Formats: sequence, C-alpha cells, structure tokens
Amino acid sequence: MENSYNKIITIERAMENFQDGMTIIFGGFGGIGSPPTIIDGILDKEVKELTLIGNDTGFPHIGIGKIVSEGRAAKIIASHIGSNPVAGQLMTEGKLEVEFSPQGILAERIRAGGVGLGAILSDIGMDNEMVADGKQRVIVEGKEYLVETALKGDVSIIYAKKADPYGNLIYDKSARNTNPLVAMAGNITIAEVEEIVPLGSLEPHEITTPGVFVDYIVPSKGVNWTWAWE
Amino acid sequence: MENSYNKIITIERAMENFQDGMTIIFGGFGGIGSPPTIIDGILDKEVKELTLIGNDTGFPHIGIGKIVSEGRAAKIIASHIGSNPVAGQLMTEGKLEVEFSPQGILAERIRAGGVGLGAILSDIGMDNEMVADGKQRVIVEGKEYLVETALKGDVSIIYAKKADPYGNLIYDKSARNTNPLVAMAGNITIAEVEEIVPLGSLEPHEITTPGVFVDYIVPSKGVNWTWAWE
Amino acid sequence: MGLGIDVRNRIAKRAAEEIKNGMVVNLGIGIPSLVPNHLPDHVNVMFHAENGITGMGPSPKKGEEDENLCNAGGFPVTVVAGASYCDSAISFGMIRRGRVDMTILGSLEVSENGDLANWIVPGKKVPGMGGAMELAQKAKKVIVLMNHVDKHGKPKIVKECSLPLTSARCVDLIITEMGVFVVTNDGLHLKEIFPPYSFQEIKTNTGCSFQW
Amino acid sequence: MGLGIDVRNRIAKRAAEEIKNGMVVNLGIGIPSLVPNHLPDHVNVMFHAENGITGMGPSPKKGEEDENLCNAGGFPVTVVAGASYCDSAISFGMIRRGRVDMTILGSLEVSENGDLANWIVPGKKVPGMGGAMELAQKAKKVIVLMNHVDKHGKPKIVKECSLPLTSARCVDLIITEMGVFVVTNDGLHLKEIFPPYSFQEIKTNTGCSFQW
Repeated sequence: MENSYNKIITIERAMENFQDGMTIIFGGFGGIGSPPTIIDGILDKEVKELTLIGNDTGFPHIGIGKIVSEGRAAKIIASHIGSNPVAGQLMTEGKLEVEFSPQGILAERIRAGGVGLGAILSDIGMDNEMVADGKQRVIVEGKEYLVETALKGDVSIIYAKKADPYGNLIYDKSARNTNPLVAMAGNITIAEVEEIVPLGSLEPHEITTPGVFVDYIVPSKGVNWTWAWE
Repeated sequence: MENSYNKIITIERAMENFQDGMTIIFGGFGGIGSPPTIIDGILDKEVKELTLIGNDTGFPHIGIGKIVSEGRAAKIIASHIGSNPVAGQLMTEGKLEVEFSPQGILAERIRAGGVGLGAILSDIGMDNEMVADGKQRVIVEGKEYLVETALKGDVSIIYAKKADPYGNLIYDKSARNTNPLVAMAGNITIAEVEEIVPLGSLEPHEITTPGVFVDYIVPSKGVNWTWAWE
Repeated sequence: MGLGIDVRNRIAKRAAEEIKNGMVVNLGIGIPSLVPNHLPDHVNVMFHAENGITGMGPSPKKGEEDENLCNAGGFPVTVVAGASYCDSAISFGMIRRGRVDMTILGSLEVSENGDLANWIVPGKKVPGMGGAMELAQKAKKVIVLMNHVDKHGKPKIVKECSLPLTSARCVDLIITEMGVFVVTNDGLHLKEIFPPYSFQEIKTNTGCSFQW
Repeated sequence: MGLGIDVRNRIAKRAAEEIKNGMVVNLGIGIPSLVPNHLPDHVNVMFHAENGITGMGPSPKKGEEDENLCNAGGFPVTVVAGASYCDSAISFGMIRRGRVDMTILGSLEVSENGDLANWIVPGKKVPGMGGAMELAQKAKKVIVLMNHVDKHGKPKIVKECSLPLTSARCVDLIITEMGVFVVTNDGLHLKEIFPPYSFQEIKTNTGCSFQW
C-alpha cells in the first residue's frame, strides 16, 4: 500500500509513543471498538502508572480491561467499572483511583478536549455528590450548571474498520461509539484498523473521522479475546 | 413513498409551524446548504420580527439573505454579514440587531443547544470587545475562558440531499456545513430534501443526521437563485 | 425472589402498551429487554441504545452474532430498516435534547415522588452511573419495571429511598407484577391491579401511601 | 495600488515554499488563493476550508461547477483523493485543536510583535469576524501575504496596529512584494529582500524598526 503521508506504521513503531505515567484515551464501549493489537502492545511494553480515560473498564480479559486487570493503571476516568470486578477490587484496595463521569457527559468532555474547548456546562447529576463534588457551578440565563472540564490525552488509541493512507476513518456499526470523539482528543492519535484502502477509494461524505486527526495507522491483528456472550 | 412516521409533509403544512417573533435556526454557509423552498415559504407567509441564528446572512438574493433583505428579521446571531450589504445597512439604520460570534464558536453554541448542554467554555476572542463584552468568565485549571451560551430555536430549517421516511439525512458535499448542528438545535426541525428514498435504503453508517432529530421532511423545489459566481 | 418468565412477560406486555407510534424508546437490561416481543405489529418504534444505535431489532440467531453490533449491555443485536449509527456524544445528545420519548428500566427502589435509585446495589462496590443519570433525568417519560418487593419481601416502592439516588423526581410510571402506579405532583396513584393480587395485598407490600 | 499578477504570483510562490509534506493548510482569499499553483509536485498537502472540506483541489472548469462544492468564500472548488467533508463544528475543531498546520491570509496591518488586523476595513460597516479569529489564534503557523504599503503608500507593517485587532501576537511570517519578515519574541527580523527592492526602500516603507 502507498504510504504517501507516512502514517502507516508497524505496531512496534507505534509503541515508541508509550511510556510510564502518561494519559491514554481509549475508544470502545464494553470492549467493543477497543483496539486489541495496541492494547496487547501496551501490555507487552509493560508501561505502568497510566491514567486511562474512556467509557468503561471493559471486562477483565476484554478491551482496556486487560490493562486494568494487570494493574498498569494508576487512575481511570470512566462512566462505570461494573463489568470488570478486578477494577472494583483495585479501587477498594486503594490501588486504582477512579473518577466517575456520567456517560454522555464523559463523551462530551472528551469531545470538548478534541475540539479545543475548555469545558462544557452540564445539568446532569447536579445533586449527586459523586458527580458534583468539587466542581464549579455557573449560572446561565437563570439556570445553574456544573463546569465539566475538557479531557485530553497524550495518546488516543482507537479502532476503525477502514482507513486510507491519510488516516480517514470509517467505523463498523456500533463499534463507532466513543472512537470519533477519542480520535480528536489525543495529542497523538493512533488508529488500529481492520483494512487499509487506497487514497481516494473512500467516499468523502462517508468518512466519519477526517484523517487530519490521525497521526498513525496500525494494521490490526484482530480481536483475540472471547466476548462475554460467547 | 411510504410515510410510516408521518414526517413527510407539504411545504404548506410545514408553514403552519412559523409565526411572527419566533427564533429560527437555519443551516447553510453563504447560502450553500440553505433550504430554498422553506425560505420562500417563510417569505410568502410574511412572518416578521424573526430572530435568525446561523452562520451568515448569505447574499441579498441568496439563502437566508432573502429574508433579511425583506426586513423580516429583528435580530440575527451570525459570524459575519459581509456578503450581504443590505444586512449591514439595516444594522446601521438600527432596524436589525446583530450579535456576532466567531464562526466555529457559533457552530459549537448551536451544537451545544442541540445536545442539551448549557454552554461551552471558549478562549477565542477573549481580548476582543465584540466577542467578550458582557460575557461571564470562568477559570478552569488556571486558564480563563468565556462562557459561550448554548443556542436553541423554535424551529430549525435545514437542507439535505437524501432523506428516508424516518428523517435520516445525508448531505451533499460542502452543503453539509452547519446543517447537522442546526438539525439538533430546533424544538421542531424541518428538513428540506432533494430526494426521499425508501426506509432501509440508506446505509446505517452513512447517515449523518439520525432521523430522531427530524420532525418533518419537505420535498425541495430546488435552488431558485443565481449563485454569486455564476 | 425473582419473578417467573410468565410474570416478567406480563409486566413487559403492559409496558409495551405505553409505546405509541413513532416513539424513540431506550430499554434497560432485565425485564425491559422483553418489551419488544410484545409490541403490536402496526406500531413503528425506534429502539435506542446509548452506545450509538437508533433502530435496534431483535437478538440475532445463534451463530449470526456480529461482534461489532451490540447493545449497551454488550450483547449482540440486529438493526431494523431506518436504523442509524452515531457516536456516544450524539447518542446522549438525543437523550439530553428530549428526543428520547421514553426509557424503560429496572430499579432497586422508587419513592412516592418518583425518586429513582437503581445504580448502587447494596453491599456491592460502587460500579459507576454509566448512562443511567442522563436517561432518568432527560428521557421524556421514565417507566420503571420491577418486582413489587425485594428478595427479603421488603417493599421497593417506598416513602423515601434508602439507597443513593440515580435521579430525583424522574419516574412517571411504575409497573410491577401487582399493578401499575402513576407518579403525579400530588403523589402516587394506583391505576391498575393485576390478578391475582388484591388491593389489600398491594397496600401491605407498598412502603408508602397512595391514592386509588 | 494593487499588485500586478506577476508580483502576486511571486509572493504566492515564496509562501508555497513554507508548505512541507503532509501539512494541513488553510488559505484565505486574495493572494493566498494563488499558493496551490506553486506547490512542487512531490508535496502532499491537504487544503482545509472552514466550511467543512479537507482536501480542496483546483477550481473546476467553467461549466463543471458544483453548487454544493464551494470554498469558504462561496466559490466552486474540487476535491483531491483523500478528501473528506465534515460539519462546521468539526472543521473548527481541527483549527482549535492545533491540527491545522498553517493558515495563509491577507491583512490590512501587522504590528512588529505579530498583532494581526485583517477584519475591519476602514470606513466600511463592521462585517463580523467570520472564522478569522480562530484561524489567527489557533493555526500552528500564521503567514500573512500582503502589499508592503497601502493604496496611499503608507506602511502596513507598523509599530502598533491602528485598526481593530483580529488577534494579538499571532503572526509568524510576513511576505510582501519587497521581502520576508519573521516575527520573533524580540521583534521583527527581515530575512529576505526581493529584487529590485533595496534594504533602504524596505526601511523607508516599513512603519517600525526591524533587525536584518
């Protein structure tokens, strides 16, 4: 495949972007749409003390859950950890700091980081201490809102169905989920893709994530876990 | 065409949603992607004292410019009025109130209204009195931002290439512009479309605006103005 | 004490009657997932999944599952004609903008003024709120389907919730195996009693007063 | 006093040299629109239009214009392989997130510390800022192409702008028919002098001091 924008790299080259203590934003929802090859790369490189930002902690052996279960994360910002009991256990033992954010607000916070805004004002969970504690409040047109800060990361890792060499992306069905938002929020964005197609073969109006946001493209080795329903 | 969701209506029925003094959010950028048939319907109905929200005032005889030129708007919130000298003249004469917003921030304010947020925090034009005057400031992580309030409308009017009977929309090339954002911001959203196709004939991943946001679909009679470059 | 499948289906069937033509409906896990089986054929409804599907259809046949087409609980689904995919931000935009007409969900407790407590299971670790708060707070109508009492026989419809709230004053309708309650500004109204239960049985098993 | 097409092309050609392989570049109207004509063949660049195009190509032939494929100025364009369309929010998201590597624009005045004044024409009504502020403030590199002096022969590179600012301290490079200036933290540096102009002519026609 042509590599006219030098974005197509091996998983080994991609791993040069990861180190201890960094913030990784990951795409996916219950593991669906999370990038399996990059996640295994992170495990193999044994980076630790990570801050992870994403929808949830997957399952113990699915998606980002693999990293959480191995104790590589110091902190996670997510909407729930219910499907990964190991995450709950690490939290209880004081080994994992967890910040909960309502699911759609978390998505908007990641998007806000991705489009260069400082925060959004939300009225979700205003009376709930887990959501509202420590957050600024602002009154707009007589109504009070919470200041929900934008989230950004050192690296975004996402999963797509198709990429062209510029990094234009098309996602598969509900594996889209948080990926287009996460794609924008990283200082460096690495997309793991099922298929790389020639430049010009994607219809411009069909592209969900413009390649502008994508720094590197890594061919996927495919999902190597067993789904919870299997 | 099947009308299983009762969303496909005539322009006459669509016009029942318009009255004096209301707020209309319109899609389009320099007239491109603005709905010509609905705009003519608004002119014909002679509604007045409108508040208009959209990217710009088009040209005197193009897009929303036709409504502005006829003096039907009392106020407009836009990023510029430079291509429509009539708008500038009405502003100078005190017949049209104009609120300017930086283009991308205007787009985000409309989107914020569309997704049910109260405001966004922006660092664009902080030192510019036309942008910053009268706006609240909030400090997030040591950096100051303007509170840019969300925008909503009584009715959103948009233009798309294809709709199915549920109102799922696909836009044509750069005529997409503000339309997907405007589509979400109206209490009622009316989409003028070039073509209505059977339910199930649009690929689910290709749909830009989910029909959830669209209340009514009006077949377009086509653009009836001459473009500035023609 | 769980409910048998017949009773669960009866609750789901009653909930299905609330769905009107053209609605967008979000379904929680448990009994709510049975609701689509009871829809009349002439009702056009779009089922919404907060992970980014509008227009979910029934579960696929075994062997035909698509790992990239799952509901918010992570289980394989299908889509109907007119379905679309979107990202999580737009999916919740639909909810917060009031475009989701109804959410049908389970609960641990509901109070007489419609407070919902369905996200922290007693004795379990805090799992996070997921999308429950937005759905409870912003869906146009919130319907709770649940057992009338918990496994210890204690009322789940109560004067005040003992568990942490998901959202206050958000529930519109409660359907249990015993009957249907509407939440109004002046309190709970029992609207329907399901056989074989009596008014007295409902009164005994409900933790607050209600009108009838 | 406008510039002849040869001089305009020379300025555009010099600007084109700033474009490196893989860049995303936003072009303003006027001289900047000539820049793509001067790109070397081996440079892969994506031209960005803030109305939602990444990957603009040249103007279409007469008669082949598409009314739904126009640049931010409303004029018909084409797209190249690898192009994509997006909505206005994402288009400006690219800008604010720092993904637009360069914006090349015209200006009325530029100050010695890089203040840009390019949006309010003297004596004209205030037309609004459009997308100029975001581009000036957030593009990674801001290059101004303009006449060295205005139509009255007055310098446009000045100690302090007399016109309202689009954005303060944002300009990185100024290219005129006379030469190239770099804006640094310790002021303006003249980097290149274009024949037939002399250092003295540039000094006379520039409204502030600069290093050489």
